[in-house]
Amino acid sequence: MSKPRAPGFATLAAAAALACALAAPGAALAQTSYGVAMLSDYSGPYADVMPMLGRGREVVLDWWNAEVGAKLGVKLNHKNFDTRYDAAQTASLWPGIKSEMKPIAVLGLGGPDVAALSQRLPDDGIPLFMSTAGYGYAWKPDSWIINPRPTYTHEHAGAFKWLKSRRGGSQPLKVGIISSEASPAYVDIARGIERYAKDNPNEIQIVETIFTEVQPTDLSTQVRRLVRGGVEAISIQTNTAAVVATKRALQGLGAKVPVITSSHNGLPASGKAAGGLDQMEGDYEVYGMAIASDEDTPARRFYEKLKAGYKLAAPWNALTVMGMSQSLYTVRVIEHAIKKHGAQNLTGAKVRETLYAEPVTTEETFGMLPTLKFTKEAPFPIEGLKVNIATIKGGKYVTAATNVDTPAVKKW
Amino acid sequence: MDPAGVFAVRYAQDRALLRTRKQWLALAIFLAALALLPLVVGPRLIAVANIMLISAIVVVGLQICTGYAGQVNLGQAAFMGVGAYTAAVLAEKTGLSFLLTIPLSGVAAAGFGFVFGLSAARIKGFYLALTTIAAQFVFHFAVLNLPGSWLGGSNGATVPPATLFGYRIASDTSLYYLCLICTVIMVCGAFGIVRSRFGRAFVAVRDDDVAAGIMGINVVATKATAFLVGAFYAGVGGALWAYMLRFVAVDQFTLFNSVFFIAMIIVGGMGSVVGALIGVFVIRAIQELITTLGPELAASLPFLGGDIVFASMNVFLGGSIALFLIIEPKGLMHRWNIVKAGYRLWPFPY
Amino acid sequence: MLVLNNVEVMYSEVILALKGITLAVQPGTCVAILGGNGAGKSTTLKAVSGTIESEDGEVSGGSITFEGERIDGLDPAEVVRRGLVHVMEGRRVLRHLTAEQNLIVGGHLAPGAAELRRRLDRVFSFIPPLGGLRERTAGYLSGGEQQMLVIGRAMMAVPKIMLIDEPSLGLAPMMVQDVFALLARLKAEGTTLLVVEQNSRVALELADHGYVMENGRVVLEGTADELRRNEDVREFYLGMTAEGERKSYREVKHYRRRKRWLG
Amino acid sequence: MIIDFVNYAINGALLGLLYALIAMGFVVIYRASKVFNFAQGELVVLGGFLQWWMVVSMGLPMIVGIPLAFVLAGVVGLLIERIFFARLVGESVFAMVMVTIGLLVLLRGVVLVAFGPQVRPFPIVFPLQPLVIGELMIPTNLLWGGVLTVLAAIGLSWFFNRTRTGLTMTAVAEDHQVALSMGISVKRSIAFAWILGCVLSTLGAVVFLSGKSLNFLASEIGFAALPVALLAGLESIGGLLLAGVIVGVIQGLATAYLDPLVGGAVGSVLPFAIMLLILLVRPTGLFGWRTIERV
Repeated sequence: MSKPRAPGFATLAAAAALACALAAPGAALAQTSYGVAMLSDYSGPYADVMPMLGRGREVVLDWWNAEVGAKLGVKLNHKNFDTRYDAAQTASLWPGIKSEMKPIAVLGLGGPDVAALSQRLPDDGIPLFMSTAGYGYAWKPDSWIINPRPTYTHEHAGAFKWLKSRRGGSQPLKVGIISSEASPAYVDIARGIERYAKDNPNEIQIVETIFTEVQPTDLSTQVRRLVRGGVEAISIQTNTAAVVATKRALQGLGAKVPVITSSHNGLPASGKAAGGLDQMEGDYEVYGMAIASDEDTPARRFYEKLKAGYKLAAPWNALTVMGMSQSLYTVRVIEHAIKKHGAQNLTGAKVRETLYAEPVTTEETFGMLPTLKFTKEAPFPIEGLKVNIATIKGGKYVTAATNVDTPAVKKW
Repeated sequence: MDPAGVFAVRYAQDRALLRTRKQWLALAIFLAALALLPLVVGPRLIAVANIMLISAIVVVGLQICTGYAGQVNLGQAAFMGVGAYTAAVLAEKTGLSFLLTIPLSGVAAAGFGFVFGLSAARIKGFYLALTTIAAQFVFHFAVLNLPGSWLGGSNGATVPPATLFGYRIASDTSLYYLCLICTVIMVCGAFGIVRSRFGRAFVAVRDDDVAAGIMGINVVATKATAFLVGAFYAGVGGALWAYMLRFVAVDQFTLFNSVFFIAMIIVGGMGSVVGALIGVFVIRAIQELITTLGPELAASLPFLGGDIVFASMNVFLGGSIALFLIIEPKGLMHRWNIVKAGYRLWPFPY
Repeated sequence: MLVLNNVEVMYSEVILALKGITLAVQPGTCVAILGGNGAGKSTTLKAVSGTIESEDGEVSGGSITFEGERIDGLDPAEVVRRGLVHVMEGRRVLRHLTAEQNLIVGGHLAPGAAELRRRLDRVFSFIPPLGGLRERTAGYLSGGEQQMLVIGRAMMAVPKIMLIDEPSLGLAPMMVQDVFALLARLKAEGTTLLVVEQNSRVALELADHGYVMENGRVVLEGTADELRRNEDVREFYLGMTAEGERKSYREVKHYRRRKRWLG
Repeated sequence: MIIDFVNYAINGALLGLLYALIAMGFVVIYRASKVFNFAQGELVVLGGFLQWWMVVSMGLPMIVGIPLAFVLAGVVGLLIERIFFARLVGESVFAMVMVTIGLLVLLRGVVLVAFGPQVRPFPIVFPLQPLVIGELMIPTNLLWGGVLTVLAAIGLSWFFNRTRTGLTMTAVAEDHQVALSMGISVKRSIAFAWILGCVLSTLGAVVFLSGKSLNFLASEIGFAALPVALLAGLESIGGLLLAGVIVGVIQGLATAYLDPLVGGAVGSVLPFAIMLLILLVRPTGLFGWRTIERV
């Protein structure tokens, strides 16, 4: 016989225990300090990249506090919240984050954060700063979710345009897409490129979109179909496993078709998974952030400075750049807001207003990001979009092109 | 077992769930405590409570289907997804009130579950359990590949907040009361179902479906009903989920979530509604503790590195589920009953 | 020689199923244990073979010795190795295996493939009907065939003593005759038998010695002839009066009720 | 083109055989203990990581490292039985199946802690160059995988149906008590089944991952192999070959011809649809044991 009375006490006792455990953190905030919450994934699908991305984010905040904030009389407290890349976890953490940190900005990680918070942020008046490129589904006006990069589709469209101009001729560039239905975000990217091809038949022509698993078994027949169709580039924005499987298929076929990857499955990461950087000879990675190559750039110098002065332990790669750039443009926007509204009584809404009022220049982000001019039309800057392209040349990771213009992409 | 001196003198009394005035009092205090919770604890705990309440509805449904009727169901997350999408589409496109969309979502999910339950007419044992995995894949594929205007495809679907007489149920506290009321109704319903003719048929089919058939129970209909009921609960939970996040996407309802729902009934104890609630509470509490303690641990033990600390939490969670099965295969509810009986009998052994 | 000395068996640490059983089985003989449902006959066999463990039971008192060595508490596998094989109640063939595969499983302890083959041939020649069923799925055989098969399967272990639980259960009278004829030949060949049976008449035809159990105790023992002649046994297990007429059901029932008290 | 069609069918069939190899892990454990192991995919990942550890991380030559990984996988199987299942003898099959669900979560965590979430390169065990016969192009790893699968199926079929040890394992699955009464050690049988299951998963990992990359997400193959196991029937090892080929060919052709039409991954759900349909006609798969009810 079950008696509901029993668990009542158990529940209450355990709830009390939980409450004690949860209530522990959260020291009183100094008057000129504000919270910046960081949504992280240390135990979910992106646990492999999180340590680098996370360190990049944290160290930039430390640097800003010490060198910029100190002069302005503002300190930004930051704290990681592990969401496991799970919308339910983000949703349950969010009210606590709000009351504990009273954040004026949140650093997000990916789709689940967007899913859990997109409808709530306007009510809460807190902007969510992402490091990833944008998605079609988030392309809505008056957003509280901000991407420093255009959509993944924009980024690859820029690469296609660049490749076409290098090839010359007026025929459209023949492109193959390898995607997966494992995540709706992957599907979204593929749909975006398909839409772009439909609107710009002179630019690119899609030979085929291939959907595969997150860990593809063998892609040789599919890739052969692409090669037969005369593809000049294969766009892969899913994961490194798909890049490796595609490379193996291409190697097996003896075909030399460049693969274009993105920041989260870029050349160094894919090369590592394929057994060496030389495996990726002639392939590209494309995104709207600085390239973490060996060349001496302002971004590189900034990284070296943080490494020397602020114990930045993460290696110089795209993921660290992702974390650093995310923090950088966020603190710059906050900095603008402080200069405009004063150090006191800053709110998330004020930070967001400043974002639209004043662009974040590329100098301010040490060239990590292009100059960002946000408008309320989209969650990402839709004007003056630039991407950078890296490649492997002679086994070395080098920048192939910087400040490549991206074409206009229609909303899909 | 009853306290000494309490005897059932009428059939109704023997069937009653609550037999003493103390028990009624305890239940009343418990419900009152739940109702007053938002006044006492912070918003973080209220958000945790919301997720617990929604999980509780889904898991109580799973308990009826798996714990009572013995039908292993690995499609519960998909059924929940069907409910969430139904609520999203109805609320967004028809503007129906949540008072209607929530039960309708349950009905839609129940329909989907019933289809899989019907295959019980032919398929038995593990084969039946494993076909429910197909529900997961069918759901995922269908949402992504149906025309985007239907369910939003890869874009997901946004959900307007539930409103009652012009009041927006969007804050965590108001959502808490919505979830709490729904959970109380659904849990009462569950007690009703398991004590009814259906509940007895479920147990009979679970224990021996051949014998149950000989006793005149329609085994196929019973199994299909079990799936129907379980999926209805999942659908209601899904609808609440939709109103809580106000954005649904297909990757919120994965096979791994279904696995976790099963883990909850394992930990709480098979074949007990209260056990399901305990399982939800324990597992969600462990998860939340991990999420809360993880960053602290990582900060205080930097030599371990954050990634190790967080990954160990998965080991801890999986290990505790496996341990429960080894040490307490009948679940926490069973242990509680033993303790309770011991308390009543003390100092006598029996 | 198998000796049970004052054996007690407890299930789930609460239910005392055997309350001190003492019996002995001489080599080369057949001993029958008779009694009604729930008397503890099957439990006795399970206690000897050690399979009681898997039902959460244990020998909680007394001792079981075989050829002078204690075997209670041993692993069932070890008991089989020492030459005791238990044929369980209800013809538990391995339903999805063929008859021959069932036999091979029974002979899994045979040293070497040649020995296994030899044992197979012996079983097939000893129980000729099985020869024609080699490739048939055991689950689809008739009740009598299944009973022959499980006895054959036990023979594959070449036991010194075979414990057989209710070989006549659910079989047609003709089949019961066949099965007991087979057991008689087995006994003649030198295998010791300990048979549990409710069908006392056939059991006592085969047995040399018998025990009657009630409520976890032995209430009567004697040679088969003695038991056959015993008034009580005739009345209540063979269902006859001294005059050789069947008693009415009512009278038997009445006695049963009275008998409980004895146990 | 007809030659393409043939090529898709052949490659699909080979892929199906890989699924069959993975599914063999399910079947071996099921056949010996009636336990359906939901953690099979995690075992594949674990087997893969053990090989990565030996060959890539420790730098052992493949000829040493891979066999060593197989031995370690066997040890893991033994440990799983000792820690979890040895204590559950006598509990219901349902409880044991539930343990495998706990195991799924647990093993994922163990892999994360022991090997990290990083994407790792997997050793190139089979040559990357595909076999080209005229217009036909066959991936070498799948070809070898197919051969290994057929060999393993023949070997295991023989083992389970002809050898004494194999038959005693079946006896254990059918009836613990009868097995005990005949002197069969139930625990040893179940331990052996888990060892075999782990070793087979490791073999599956070689074929699946050779020359590719590996992280914990590779466990999805466990569920992809499920339709093959159910289609064959959970007891039939030989049947896996046919079921694998059926599922693989249909999936291969669907991926080639239907996916582009629909614009989605039809190939990945179709096996489940076929499985449902066939189970409705034959409730215990193509070759599974029909239930022989005893009332």
